Amino acid sequence: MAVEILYFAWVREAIGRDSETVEPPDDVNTVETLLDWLAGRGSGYMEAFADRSRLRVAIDQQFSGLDASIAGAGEIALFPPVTGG
Amino acid sequence: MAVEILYFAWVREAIGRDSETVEPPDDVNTVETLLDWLAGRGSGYMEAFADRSRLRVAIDQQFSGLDASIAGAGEIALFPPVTGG
Amino acid sequence: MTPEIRVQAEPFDPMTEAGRLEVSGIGAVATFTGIVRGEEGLESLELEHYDAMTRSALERIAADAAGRWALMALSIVHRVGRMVPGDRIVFVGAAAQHRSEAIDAMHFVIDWLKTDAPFWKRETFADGRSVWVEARETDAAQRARWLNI
Amino acid sequence: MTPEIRVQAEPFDPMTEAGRLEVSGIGAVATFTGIVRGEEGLESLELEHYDAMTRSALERIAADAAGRWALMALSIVHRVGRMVPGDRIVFVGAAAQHRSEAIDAMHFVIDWLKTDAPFWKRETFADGRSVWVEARETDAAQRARWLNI
Repeated sequence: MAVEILYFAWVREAIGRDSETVEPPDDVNTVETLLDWLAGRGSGYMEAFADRSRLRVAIDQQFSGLDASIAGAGEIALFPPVTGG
Repeated sequence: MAVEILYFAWVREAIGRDSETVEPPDDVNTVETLLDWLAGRGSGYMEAFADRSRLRVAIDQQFSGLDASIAGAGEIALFPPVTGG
Repeated sequence: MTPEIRVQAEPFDPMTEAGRLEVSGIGAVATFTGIVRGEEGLESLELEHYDAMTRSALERIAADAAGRWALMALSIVHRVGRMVPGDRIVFVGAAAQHRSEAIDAMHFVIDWLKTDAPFWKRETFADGRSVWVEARETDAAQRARWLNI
Repeated sequence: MTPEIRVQAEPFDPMTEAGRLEVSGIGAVATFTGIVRGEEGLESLELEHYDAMTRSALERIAADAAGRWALMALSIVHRVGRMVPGDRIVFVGAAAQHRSEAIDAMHFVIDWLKTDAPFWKRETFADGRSVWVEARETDAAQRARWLNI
């Protein structure tokens, strides 16, 4: 099923794009497995996802854990810890 | 020794004046004994000093306890708990 | 850092006061404005103070705050005299590099001003009653919170 | 009470924002303004955000605050895009009947905004360096303080 992936801040810069639509296979069903699968796309992805303790995720605009299911997700955003305010 | 006494808020209203200069005898040497001595001046004083838990004092513009010495004081202010802000 | 401290009969403008706090190098400004509430038919409020002592009491609170937090600007403005509902009574503003310093200093100053500065309020109501406001125990409790920090 | 929530590229004026908070019946207004510091030769700051999510994240923080304290007005204004030292980044203001409600709500909102809203800062320095700001552990600690209150 197609899902929109968004990248922000240095995740975006490492990957070189701010969004893409992907169709992960059925066994890619959590954020963790999605990261593994995306990392196969190139060195920018590997670099961005190397230290997962520095990655945060929002599924359909809700902060989630990296172990969260992505079943039924329409939009998944990957980014560093936030630094606003 | 002459000392200036100031009254504020309902203490001032009960006593009917905002200040007076008095010369207490030597054995009037704390705020407590000053209150006893002033109370002899009339019913307004007695009313104002009836409930001492509701009285506060400043000696020479410093908040003090009712048990404080008044030796050497130039200005003693008597008033209710403050309610600014 | 010299605190701006004023006690005045004239109205003040919190916007102007807040503008004064934006000095060079700060990262955070926190302000508090107290306003006369029109509850229970309040018509007016008379604010009495101990003129010879008020300023030194406020300076002491400001110095305590400056000793606790690294402040780059601090203002305390307090009105006295007659006010009506909607009027601003008090403004406290603090500026610092970091937010917790500015917010805590502002909070400390308004908490201590409530208990440690010689002001008294008399309220006059639409039905003619006129009463001196009683001090609230919660104010003493809020002051005390800062003693253990 | 409908919170005023805005995310904008244009500068904002904290004085105007504070004025909006002075609605009828309040006794207390507390405000926070965050300002770009020019430390270590900072030349500019670029604030990126997750447009589709930012507003809902701020609305959620505002709703949490309104659930905890009896607020009569609440504003959150956050700038995005390029800023320079001295520019205002963020404004949080709360109005309530009593001071502790207004101050605590303002403090809560800015603490949670730091950790729960999708903004990222990139700093560019006079020597040409340009780095993404790292999240601070103290921000997580300050957020956590509110969980037990």
